[in-house]
Amino acid sequence: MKTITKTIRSIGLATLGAAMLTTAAARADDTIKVGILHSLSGTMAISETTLKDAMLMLIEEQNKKGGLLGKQLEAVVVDPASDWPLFAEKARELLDVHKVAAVFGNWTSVSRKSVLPVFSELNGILFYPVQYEGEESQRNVFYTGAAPNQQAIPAVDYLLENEEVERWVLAGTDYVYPRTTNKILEAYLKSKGVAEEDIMINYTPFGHSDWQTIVSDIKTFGSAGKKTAVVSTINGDANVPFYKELGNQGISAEDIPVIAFSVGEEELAGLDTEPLVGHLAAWNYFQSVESDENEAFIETWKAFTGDENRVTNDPMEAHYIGFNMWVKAVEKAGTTDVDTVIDEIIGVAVPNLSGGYSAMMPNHHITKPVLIGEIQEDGQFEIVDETDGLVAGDAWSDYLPDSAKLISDWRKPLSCGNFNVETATCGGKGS
Amino acid sequence: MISSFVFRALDRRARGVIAILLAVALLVPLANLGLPSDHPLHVPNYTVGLVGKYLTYALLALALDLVWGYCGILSLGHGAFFALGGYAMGMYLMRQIGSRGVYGDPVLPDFMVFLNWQELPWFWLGFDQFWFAAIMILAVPGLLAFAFGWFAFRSRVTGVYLSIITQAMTYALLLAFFRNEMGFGGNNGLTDFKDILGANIQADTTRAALFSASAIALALAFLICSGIVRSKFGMVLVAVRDAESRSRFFGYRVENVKLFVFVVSAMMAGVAGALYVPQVGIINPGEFAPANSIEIVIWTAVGGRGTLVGPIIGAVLVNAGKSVFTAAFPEFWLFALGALFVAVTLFLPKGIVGAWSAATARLKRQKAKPPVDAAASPEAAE
Amino acid sequence: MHRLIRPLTLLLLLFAVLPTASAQTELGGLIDALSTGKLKQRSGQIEAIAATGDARAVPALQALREGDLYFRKSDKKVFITQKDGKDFRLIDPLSGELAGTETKKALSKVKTNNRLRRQIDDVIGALTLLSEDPQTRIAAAATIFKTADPASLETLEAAIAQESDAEVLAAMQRARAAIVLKTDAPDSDKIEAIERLSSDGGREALPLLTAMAARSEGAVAAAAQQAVAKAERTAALWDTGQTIWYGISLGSVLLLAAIGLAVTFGVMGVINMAHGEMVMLGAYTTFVVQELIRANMPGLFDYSLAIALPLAFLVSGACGFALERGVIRFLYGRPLETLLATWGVSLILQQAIRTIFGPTNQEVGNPTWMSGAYELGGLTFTANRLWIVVFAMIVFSALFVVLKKTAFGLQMRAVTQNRKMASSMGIRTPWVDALTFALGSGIAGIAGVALSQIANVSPNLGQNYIIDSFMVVVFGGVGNLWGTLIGAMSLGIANKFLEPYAGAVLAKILILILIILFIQKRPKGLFALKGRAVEA
Amino acid sequence: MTVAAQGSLLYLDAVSVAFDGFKAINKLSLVLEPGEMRAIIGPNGAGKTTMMDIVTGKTRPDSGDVLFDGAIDLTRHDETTIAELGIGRKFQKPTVFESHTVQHNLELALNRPRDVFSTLFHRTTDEDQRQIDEILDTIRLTHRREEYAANLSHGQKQWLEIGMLIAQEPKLLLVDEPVAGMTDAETEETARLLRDIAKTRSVVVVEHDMGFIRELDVKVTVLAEGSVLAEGSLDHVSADENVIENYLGR
Repeated sequence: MKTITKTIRSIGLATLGAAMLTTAAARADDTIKVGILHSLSGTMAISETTLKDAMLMLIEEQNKKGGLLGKQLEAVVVDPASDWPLFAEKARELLDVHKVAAVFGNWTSVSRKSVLPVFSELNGILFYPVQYEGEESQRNVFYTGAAPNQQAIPAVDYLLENEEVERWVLAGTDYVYPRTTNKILEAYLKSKGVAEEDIMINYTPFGHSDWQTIVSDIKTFGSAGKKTAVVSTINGDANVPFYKELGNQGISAEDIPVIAFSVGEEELAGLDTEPLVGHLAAWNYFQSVESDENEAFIETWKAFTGDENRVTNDPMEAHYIGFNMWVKAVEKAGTTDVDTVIDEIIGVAVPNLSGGYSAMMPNHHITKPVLIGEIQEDGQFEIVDETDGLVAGDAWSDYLPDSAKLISDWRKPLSCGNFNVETATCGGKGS
Repeated sequence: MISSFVFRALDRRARGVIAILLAVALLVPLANLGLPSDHPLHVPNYTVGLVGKYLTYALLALALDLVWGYCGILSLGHGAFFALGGYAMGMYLMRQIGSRGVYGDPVLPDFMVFLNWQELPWFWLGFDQFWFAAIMILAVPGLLAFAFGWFAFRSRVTGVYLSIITQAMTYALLLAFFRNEMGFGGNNGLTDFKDILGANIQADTTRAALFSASAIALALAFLICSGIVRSKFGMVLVAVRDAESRSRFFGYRVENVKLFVFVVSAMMAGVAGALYVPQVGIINPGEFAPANSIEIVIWTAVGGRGTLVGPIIGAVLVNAGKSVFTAAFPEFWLFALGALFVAVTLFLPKGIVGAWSAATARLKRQKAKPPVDAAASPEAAE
Repeated sequence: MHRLIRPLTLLLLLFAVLPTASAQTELGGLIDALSTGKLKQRSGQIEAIAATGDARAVPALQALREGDLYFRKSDKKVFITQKDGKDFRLIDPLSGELAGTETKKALSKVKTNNRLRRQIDDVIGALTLLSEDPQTRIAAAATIFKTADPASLETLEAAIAQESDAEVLAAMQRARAAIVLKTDAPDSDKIEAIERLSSDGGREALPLLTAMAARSEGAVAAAAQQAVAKAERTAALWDTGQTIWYGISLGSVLLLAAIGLAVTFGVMGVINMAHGEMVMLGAYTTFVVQELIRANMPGLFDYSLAIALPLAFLVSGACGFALERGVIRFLYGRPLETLLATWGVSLILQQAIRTIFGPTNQEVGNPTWMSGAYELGGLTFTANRLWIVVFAMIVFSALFVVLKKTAFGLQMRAVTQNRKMASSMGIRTPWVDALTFALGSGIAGIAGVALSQIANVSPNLGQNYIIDSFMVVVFGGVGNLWGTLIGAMSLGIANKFLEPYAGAVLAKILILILIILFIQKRPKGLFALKGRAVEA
Repeated sequence: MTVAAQGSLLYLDAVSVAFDGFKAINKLSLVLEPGEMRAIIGPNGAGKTTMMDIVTGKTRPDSGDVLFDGAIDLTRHDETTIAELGIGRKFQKPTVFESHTVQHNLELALNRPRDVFSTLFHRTTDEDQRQIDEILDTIRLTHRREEYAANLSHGQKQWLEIGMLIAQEPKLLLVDEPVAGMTDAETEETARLLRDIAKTRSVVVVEHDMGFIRELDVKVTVLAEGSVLAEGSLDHVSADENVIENYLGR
């Protein structure tokens, strides 16, 4: 119904000729547009479609509360179809044609890299909700997912302390996120006294489906008498056959636990979790978190999707936090003007779903608790460990020599994403 | 010799197409830069970027049409040549960043810095010079096409077998470029470009210039293709397409004929890729995906293969449709796209241009029936 | 609960302590203490419980291990729970008596983690060394072998002294040998232990021996080195066998994915880009069947695949039939164009599935007979891979019989070889075309049932297999079923032999290059038809 | 090289080829003099077409010598080189370039440099045109010169192909069943045309049509099961016991 009215209205507008411009301006004025840039087809649809739905829900909820600055929010959904250059095109369309006030979107690093120049050129705002490799801080982007220090390092700490792991398999899909994360972890583990020969690093292609050899290698590697664990940065579709092979080759969590950074409730929904009980994941949010906010959120989500079995996951929470931060910043600023919002949002704190508050840091990353969860038979996670306080996202890892000397602070007067503390210069200006 | 080649290339239709392209190359940037943004004829930046991208796709489709439409080589790996040209350009653009990268390393691109590369790999040398990159844009796809074609055509790999191994080629390259050890930025590819030939890549004027360059390159490629297909060599191409062994028995060295167009076409695809990269701002291994190459085939088929104009129309139309539908019906556009491909193959086997020619021909009641469809002859079907 | 009674009694015997009233309250208190403190303190709590030596703690520990131990929020009392609809039945951990029912909200779980589970296993495991069931004793010995904790040596030796079953004894001796290596026993004992491990320690003994060789000196080191060398030789041999098996198993997956294409593409010459989607439809059929079974007749779950097979064949077959009648029949003689139309169809099918089922992976479970693994010497055969290999062979043979031995197969070959002639002989060629295509699609659907057991069931499933399928068919030689079989197997095995040296990514690239080069040598694939007829 | 080959145009000695065990050609020997026209007859599967495949480089023999001009070993060359050496071939099924006009078909066949760059920059000369006109006249297709070859009748395609062979100016012409599917009148015309052609070059004709063979009035070779059964004038071979048993009689 809504679209029909809209269509009729736009047809009417077109015929109005000269009056068109003023009317269009009036129309643009009575809503605030929010762009949603998530793949709805292609390989990434599997993960990103949920985030589109989550955003639609958040916007609907906000509108029920009376909208923002007295206006209704209007979602503009586009499909970049898991095609990275198309992400750039669609981002441009959202900013240039639809004039959206903010964009929520992207999943893969490469899609984010693809849209970065567009956001900086057209001065837009992007909220990026997925855990990533770090090594980036852009003026126009807010990173609401985890940086490596908000996921990988605490996960390894847990295994070191609680499981007394001595031997490590770092298994990942061959792309930048696992490469960087493993690089950081390798440096970190060595700093903790782990020997070179006790670390095995393995990379596989995207969508790798035949895990027989690798799982049996892991088994051999793990039979050396030292407690062994797998840190998995295996991405997307490859996880299902990986876990199935683990289960079939009889590797239980008690023998060789696997801790994953890309496996959440949504991914488990496609798996028979019985053989996987006890394997781990590190996130900043699990559906099983016990808090009032979370309960309400899950209830709204199930009502919104009309599906009792729909699960929630970490990137959804990231959008929840990001969206509320943006709303709060806009309210504080009294305008959706990009520059004002970018300045105002730093320091804004909103409730997260695990019962605390998350705040936007000057480096455009946020503070989050880190949770370690064990896979349960029902496809949920049981939280077995939690960092004592919130962890602030670190854009530049301290464990990589070249980035250790960089800091990021977008407050004036520094306003720099990669300030080199050694040379006291802002590295690549404008990046 | 050359002049006769050019003269023959410029038949009536070619003159029209080239004139339109050159007019577009001139007028669109003018309307973009010269007119105020509220002028009714103003072309917004967004459109310039979008159409500029379509033009590079059109060039790619044209390149494919030369080998498929005229010589019957159905390449399912043309995206590889496009991507290689794009990477050559991307490498130049990366080197132009210089010390403005996030780590401020004057030589190494960012992705090498955070993966602890100590020095620039040898195959990156020289790419700081535009002339060198320009040569590589032609040479790399050309050499790959030459090496691949040299073996494949000499061994008389034809038809489906050839199509499938071109697919294997692009798939292998896809996997190879995904590997971070290759030194091409892995999955993320090359991004964050700053300058091209000293001009800021995000400036409106640069974008307009790239747009013009794409249109002019397309016009030039059209001229070359037109010249080729209208020469006696062009007749040989069609002869090889329709009856390969017959042409052999007439003394034509089929493998050389194929090799020549294959290499020319690959170079054109490389140029298309090189123009595409600065306009979209990224090149990554996704461009090697077999699905992309199949899409090129589809643009060409939709427009009408073996017509030169057809692939241009097809590429622009399909991509414009994709741009509109992905925003208008994000959940359902694949149905529309899928249905379009089915419908075109069933109802317009010769594509839009073929159908148009047939219709006009019927109107004019020309005495000659159009020739039977190329693929229907047994050899092409082999 | 019953399986605990025996170790429980044994435990009583072993410690020969009768619980006193004070011990009872003490144990109850220790168990209730589990409701307090963080995970990090739990290890100490378990130790304290184990230290009481009170066997009645075993059910509670077992429940803790399985995640069935909860405490009531109101009074922090710990119970073993059983699910009762939405609520939980509470069972007193000591008496085993029912202690009422509570809602989930009123309870909180006593959390555990992998390390605690191992600790509990050790506590319970050491006790089960004297179990009456030989299998349990073997399992207990295996646990000790793995941890090789010198502290268990005494218990183990006591158990060895009583043991009469030869097989169990061997397992215990093996465990003892592993422990001896860690103690400061005399060299002669160690050498004896090394010899035992070397002769029947299997693959797991290798790291123990290697470590021994590194840290000891003199005769012990020499003996260990010798044993390591021997073990490595054996391991290398088994490894080769294992790699071949992996190759065969990968080859079977490729074969399954490609075999339908061998009909639609190989025999009919249709470049069917929607082939992968036919496989996907088969997988989704399996999913739907399993969902229905889960909802209505959970007892039939183990038969779900058998039920899904004919249905998947019908669904994909019907879809193929419709595709042939609706699209492909207009394109005969234009094989390269079928590529475009079927590509369009594949987009439509993917999006349709995405719209109906959603874009996420669907859960397809393994029936019990497809879970787990079998060991044969140094080889491991996982059940699902084993069945897939068997299944691929059955499908292949069935198709072979249909094509070569039935009237339909004869008609089909007649039509593909000479359409006009077949038609004039009274064969209804359009009908044969449609059925052939339906057959190829149906087989793809069947393959989908099998692939659902090892891969993702998502709208992208088909896309992941389509390129490999074409490679297999082309490599084997279009139109030759044997070629498809040999092609799939050789690509599978070659891939698995390359993988350890080159890594998974490079191995795949090398295979692709190999195919490209191979086609140069044999432009018509492995099994090409020769002679004049082909050129016609 | 064998002495016997000297002076001959085409020399086949003990040539054998097998496909998957089936012997298509079995120790075949045949000698053709310069300027000679030869008819080859034989039942289906006798190896006639395979023999042509061997001569034109399409099939490699398993054993035996195939010499052209007394010295050139044809088994070492591919189709293109053999065509350049001066051997033309007409297929059983008329094969012309269907999406080209009759005029262009002939232009493609003309004996001109055929490498990539020559063709790329080739301009149709008056000499080209004159030759094309002459051939069009010979094959009686002048009135259809602008027609697409696809639209020609079966017989016209046969003629066009023969015309293209003339344009190719070969020393040796191999003609496979040139009158299949032709009317009697057309057959007669074709026979006259071939006799004309044979005045300036050697021709090998494979045919089933006995009337046509008789009209050609040349030496006949009878093939059966891959070897020569008999050789001589048509009357001579017709009388041969073996031939009658294997081919003519039954």
